[in-house]
Amino acid sequence: MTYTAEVLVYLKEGVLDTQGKAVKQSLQRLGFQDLEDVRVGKYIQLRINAENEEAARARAKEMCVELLVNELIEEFDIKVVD
Amino acid sequence: MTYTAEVLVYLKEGVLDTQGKAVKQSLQRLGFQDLEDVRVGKYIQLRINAENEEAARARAKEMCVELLVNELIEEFDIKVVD
Amino acid sequence: MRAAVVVFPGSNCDRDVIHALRTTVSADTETLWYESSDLPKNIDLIVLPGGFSYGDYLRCGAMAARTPVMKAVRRFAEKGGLVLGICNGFQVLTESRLLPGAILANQSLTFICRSCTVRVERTDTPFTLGCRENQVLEMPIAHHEGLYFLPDEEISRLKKEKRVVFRYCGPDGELDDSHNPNGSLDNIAGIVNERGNVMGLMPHPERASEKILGSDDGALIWNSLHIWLEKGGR
Amino acid sequence: MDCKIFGLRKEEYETIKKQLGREPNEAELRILGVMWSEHCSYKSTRRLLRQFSSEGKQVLQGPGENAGIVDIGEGLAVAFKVESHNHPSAVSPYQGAATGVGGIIRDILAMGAWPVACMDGLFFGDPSKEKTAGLMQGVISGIGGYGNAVGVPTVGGKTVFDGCYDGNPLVNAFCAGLVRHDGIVRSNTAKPGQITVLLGSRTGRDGIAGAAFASARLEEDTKGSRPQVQIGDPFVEKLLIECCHELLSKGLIVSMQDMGAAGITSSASEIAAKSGRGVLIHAEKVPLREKGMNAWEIALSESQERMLLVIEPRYFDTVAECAGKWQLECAAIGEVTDDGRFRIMEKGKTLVDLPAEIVGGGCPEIHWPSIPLSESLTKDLTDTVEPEYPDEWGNHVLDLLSSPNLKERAWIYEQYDHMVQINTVVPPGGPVSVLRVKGSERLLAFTMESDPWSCGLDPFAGGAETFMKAARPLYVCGAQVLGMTDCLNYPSPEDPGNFWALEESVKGLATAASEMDCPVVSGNVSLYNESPAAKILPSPLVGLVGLLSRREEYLSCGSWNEGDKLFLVGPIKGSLASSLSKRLLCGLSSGRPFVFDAAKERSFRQKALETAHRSLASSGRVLAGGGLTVALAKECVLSKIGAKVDPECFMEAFEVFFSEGGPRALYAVPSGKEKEFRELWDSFGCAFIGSVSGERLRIDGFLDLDIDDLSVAWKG
Ligand SMILES: Nc1ncnc2c1ncn2[C@@H]1O[C@H](COP(=O)(O)OP(=O)(O)O)[C@@H](O)[C@H]1O
Ligand SMILES: [Mg+2]
Repeated sequence: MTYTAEVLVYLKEGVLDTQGKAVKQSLQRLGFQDLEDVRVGKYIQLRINAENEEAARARAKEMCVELLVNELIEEFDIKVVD
Repeated sequence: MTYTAEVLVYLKEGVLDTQGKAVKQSLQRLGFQDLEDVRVGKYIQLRINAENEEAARARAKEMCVELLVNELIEEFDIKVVD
Repeated sequence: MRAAVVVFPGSNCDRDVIHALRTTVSADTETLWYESSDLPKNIDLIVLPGGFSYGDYLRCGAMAARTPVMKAVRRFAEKGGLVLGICNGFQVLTESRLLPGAILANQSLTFICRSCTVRVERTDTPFTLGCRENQVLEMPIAHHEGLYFLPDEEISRLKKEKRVVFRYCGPDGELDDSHNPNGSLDNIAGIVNERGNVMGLMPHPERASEKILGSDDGALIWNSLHIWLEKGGR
Repeated sequence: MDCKIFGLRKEEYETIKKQLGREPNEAELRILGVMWSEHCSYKSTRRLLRQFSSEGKQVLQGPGENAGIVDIGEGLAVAFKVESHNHPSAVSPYQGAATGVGGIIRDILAMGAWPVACMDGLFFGDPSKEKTAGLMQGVISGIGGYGNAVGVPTVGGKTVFDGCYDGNPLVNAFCAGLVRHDGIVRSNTAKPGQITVLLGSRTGRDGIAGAAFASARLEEDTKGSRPQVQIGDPFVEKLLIECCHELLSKGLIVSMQDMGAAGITSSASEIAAKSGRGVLIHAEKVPLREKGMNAWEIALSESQERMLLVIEPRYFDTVAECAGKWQLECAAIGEVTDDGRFRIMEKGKTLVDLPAEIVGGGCPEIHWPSIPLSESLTKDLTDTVEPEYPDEWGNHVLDLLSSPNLKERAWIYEQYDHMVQINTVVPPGGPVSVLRVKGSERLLAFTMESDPWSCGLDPFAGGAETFMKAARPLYVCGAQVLGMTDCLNYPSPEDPGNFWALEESVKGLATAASEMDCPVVSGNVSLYNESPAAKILPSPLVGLVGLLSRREEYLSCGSWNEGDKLFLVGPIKGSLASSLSKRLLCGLSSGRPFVFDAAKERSFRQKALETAHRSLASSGRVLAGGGLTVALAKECVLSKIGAKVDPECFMEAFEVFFSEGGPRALYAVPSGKEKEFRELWDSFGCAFIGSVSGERLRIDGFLDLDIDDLSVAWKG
C-alpha cells in the first residue's frame, strides 16, 4: 500500500533563520503589526510503498537522516497519512 | 493572545516540481526503491497576536494571499494551534 | 601534479578549474564522473568545483555529498590525499562531513557575485604555503549560500585548532562586518580539516588565476599545491 | 464556427479553408491559432522586418533560424539573439523571467553553439511604487536564478524606468554562443527516413497557448492565467546543454530545434518546412508528466527544457544512452517524411494533417493602417519649452546620478554570476562588456541599449539614435561592430498611431544599421504591450556584438590619470529633447531629438577606432544619459580622481553640459599624445575642456563637487 509521509523540516533553535526574519519584516511592512515571529522551513511529502503505517514512518525517518535533513542545523517531524 | 499558525505551501497539481523530482531521483539512487513520489513545499510558522483562533487564522490567510503564496502556481493549508 | 576535477550533474565551474590548473601549473588534469566509485591512479589532488550540483535543490551540496564518488573522495582524504572544495564544492564537503559546519543563505538573501578580498590566516597548509602570513588576496565570490555556520562551542574549537585558513577582509586586511559579504561567522571564507589536507573555500581561485581576468592572486593556491607536491608533500 | 476562440481572424480562417480545401478540425484550428498568432507568425511586422539588411561578409546565418551567426575569424563564429518574455514576466515575474533566459539559451544551443554570455533588457514602471519593487525583485532574481545555475554568465544589460511600464514591464533576454564554422547546426537538413527525438523534460500542460497569450493585451485579472505559467528548471537545462554538446561532438545530430512557443508543433513543422519535407509525430510516444493530455495539448505544450532532435534511426540507442547519462528523458516520437505535411497521429489515427509550410509560414500579412501622430507629435517637436534651469548645477548633477535611470546597476548585476566560464575581461558596469575567446587573441564586446523617450518623440530619429547609442561605445572601446539583434517592444499595432511609430522607428533602426554596415541577423517582436492602465512608449531594444582583434586594441573608460587633458569630440551640443535632464526638470520630454547624420557617424567611427587602436587616450566614454556632466562625474568616480573643467569656450552652457545624443565622446588624453589626438579629431570637432587633477569635479562658475559625494549619489 502507498502511504503519504508529511515531513516538516525546520531550523534548530539557535540557528539564524535569515529567511524567516526577512519574511517577518516584509509582512510587518505590509501592515501585519500583529505578527510576532516567523520561521520558514520545508514541507516534504513522500509517497512510500509500505506494509503498514509504521513501516512507512520508519522509511521516511531513514530518508530524513540520510538526505532530507541536516541534523547539525535542522530538526524534523514526520506525520503519516494514507 | 499569541497563536501559532502553521502554513503549508505546496505546488498545484500539474505544476512541475523541479525540486521534488531531483530529490526523488536522489533518494531512489540511495536505495529507497519503495519511494513513489516526492513533492517539496514550504512550511511557514507564523506567531500571531489575535483575539481568538478564528481571527488568527484569518490573518494568516491574508498573509498568505498578500505575500507568502503565489496563487498562480501554489496552494496552501493553514492550521492554527496555540 | 595530477589532478582530478569531479563533475556532478549541475557543476558549472569544472571546466574553469581545469583551465586554471593547466595554465598556471601545467597540471595533468582529468574529470571524474560523480558515479564512479574508483579514482584514477596516482592522483595528487581532487577538486570539487563550484556550480549548482543537483540544481542546489533541497540544500546546497546535499545530494552531491551522497553520490558514489564522494565515498572514494573520503577514502582518498583519509589516506592524506589533497582535496579542495570551491564554493558548491565547499558545500559538498560540509554536507559530507569531511569538513565541519554548514553553509547557509547569505544574510542579504540574494546571490552575490563580485570581487572580494580575503586574508591568509595560515601559510602552513598545502593550499597556502606559497602565500605570506596575512597576505590579502583578491578573488571573486559568486554564491547564494555562503554564510559559514557552526554552533558556538564548535566554532571556538575550530578557531583554537587554527583551522580557519581564509577570512573576508578589507583591502588592508581589516576584519570587520563591513567587509563580510555574506554574514559568515567570524568572516570565515575557507577552512581545513584537522589534518590540513582537505580545504573548503567560498571564493573562486580559478576566476582569479590570470591577469586578464582582473586578478591572478588565485594562482597562489595552485602554486602552493604545486610546491607542496614538488617537496614530496610536506 | 467561432474562430475567435482559437485566436484566428475571420479572413485567416477563410484562408485556412481555402488552403486546405476543407474545414479544419478542432486540433488543427488550435494549432493554427497558435502558429498564426502575432508571436509566432510576425503577421503585422513581416513587411517591416524586410527593411533590415542582413548583408555582410561576416554573416554566416541571417534571420530565419533560431539565432543569427557572425564570423569572428580563426574558424570561430558567434550565434546571438534576443527574445522577449514580457507577458509571462508581468504575470509571474520570477518564473516568467527565468524561463525567458532558458528559452534564449536553447535558441543558441539549437545552432550548435556553446552559450557564453547573456544580457537582459528590463523596463519597469515607477520604482517608488510598491508593486514595481516586488516585480523588479522577482524578475531580477528569476534571471539570476536561472542564468547562475545554468552556468552562463550574465555580462550586461539595460534597465529603463518609466511610468508607461507600470503594468507592462518588459523583459528581454539576450544570449550569445560560440560555435566553430563546421559545427553550425541548421534546420534545413532533415531527410526522409530520419527520426525526430524529444530530449529533455517530460511534457506537461504548462504554457499551452502561451504564444497566443503573448499576442494579446494584458487583462486586469491575470489570476486566471495559470496555464501560461511555465516553471523553469535550470538544472535540467544545464544537463541538456551538456548532453546536446556531447551528441554534437560525436556527430549524432542532423538538426535540432529548441521547443519554445508552440512546443512540438513549431519545432517540428519548422524543420519540415525548412527542409522541404514533412514530419509525422506520434502523440502517444511523447513522455508525459500528466495523465489524460490530448493530442493538441501535447502538440502545443510549452513545457520547458526540451529539444527536438533529428537523427539517423541507427543512432537512436547511442543517443538514448547519452541522454540516460545526463538523466534526461529521450523518446523517438516521429519521423521525417517526404510528403511535405505536418501530421500528428495518435495510436494510428490521424488527428492533424496540414501542409508543413502553412503551419509556420502560411498566415497572411496584416497591413494595419498607419497615421502619423501628427497632432501631439508636432506639438511636442516644436515645443520650445525651456526647462527651468536649476540655480544649483551641482545638485542637479547629483539628482541625475541618483535618478533611477542613471543610478549604478551593481545591485542588479551583482545578483548575476557574470564571471562563470572565466572569459569576462570587462565585467558589467561600463558601457561595454568584453569577453575573451580562450585560445585566441580576440575579444568579443557586447552592448545593449534602448531609448524609448526619443522614439516616443520622433520614432525615426529615435530608432536611429537607439542603434547609435549601442554602436558608439563599441567604436570608442575599439571594437568593430559585427552584427545586431533587436527586440521590437510596442503597444497594439491595431492603433494607427502606434503602428506608424512602429514603422518609423524600425525604419530608423534599419537605416542607421545599414548606413553603419551592421547586418541585422536576428531579432524578436513583442506587440500588444498595453494594459488597461497604460501603453508603453515605442521601446525597440538593440543588442550588438563587436570584435577586437587584440587586447591592446581595447580602450577602457574610468581610467583617467593625473594630468590627462580632457577633450569633448563631436558636436558641442546634442539635444535636450528627450534628455534625462529635461525629463527630470520638466517631467516630460519635448522638442526634436538628435537627427541622424550617417556621414558624421561614420567619421566618428573611424576616428574612435583609430584613437583606441593607436592608444591615443587613457580613457574614453561616449556621452549618454545625463550628457557631458554625467560622463565627467562617472569618469571621476571610477578613476578616483577629480577634474578641472573650464567652460569658457562654451556658449549655452546648460545645453552643452546636459544634452544627449549624437556622435560625441569625452576622452582623457595623456600629454604626450595630445598632438596626435588633436590631429586626428580636429576636423571632426574637438574641444579642449580641462584637465584631470585633484579630488573634486570642478566646472568653473557652475559646480564644484567632491568625488565622494558624486560616488554616493551614483552608487549609494
Ligand atoms: N538589467 C541589467 N543586467 C545586467 N547588467 C545591466 C543591466 N542594466 C544595466 N546593466 C549594466 O549596467 C551598466 C550601465 O548601463 P547603462 O545604464 O546603459 O549606462 P552606460 O552604458 O552609459 O554605462 C552597463 O554595464 C550595463 O551592462
Ligand atoms: Mg549601456
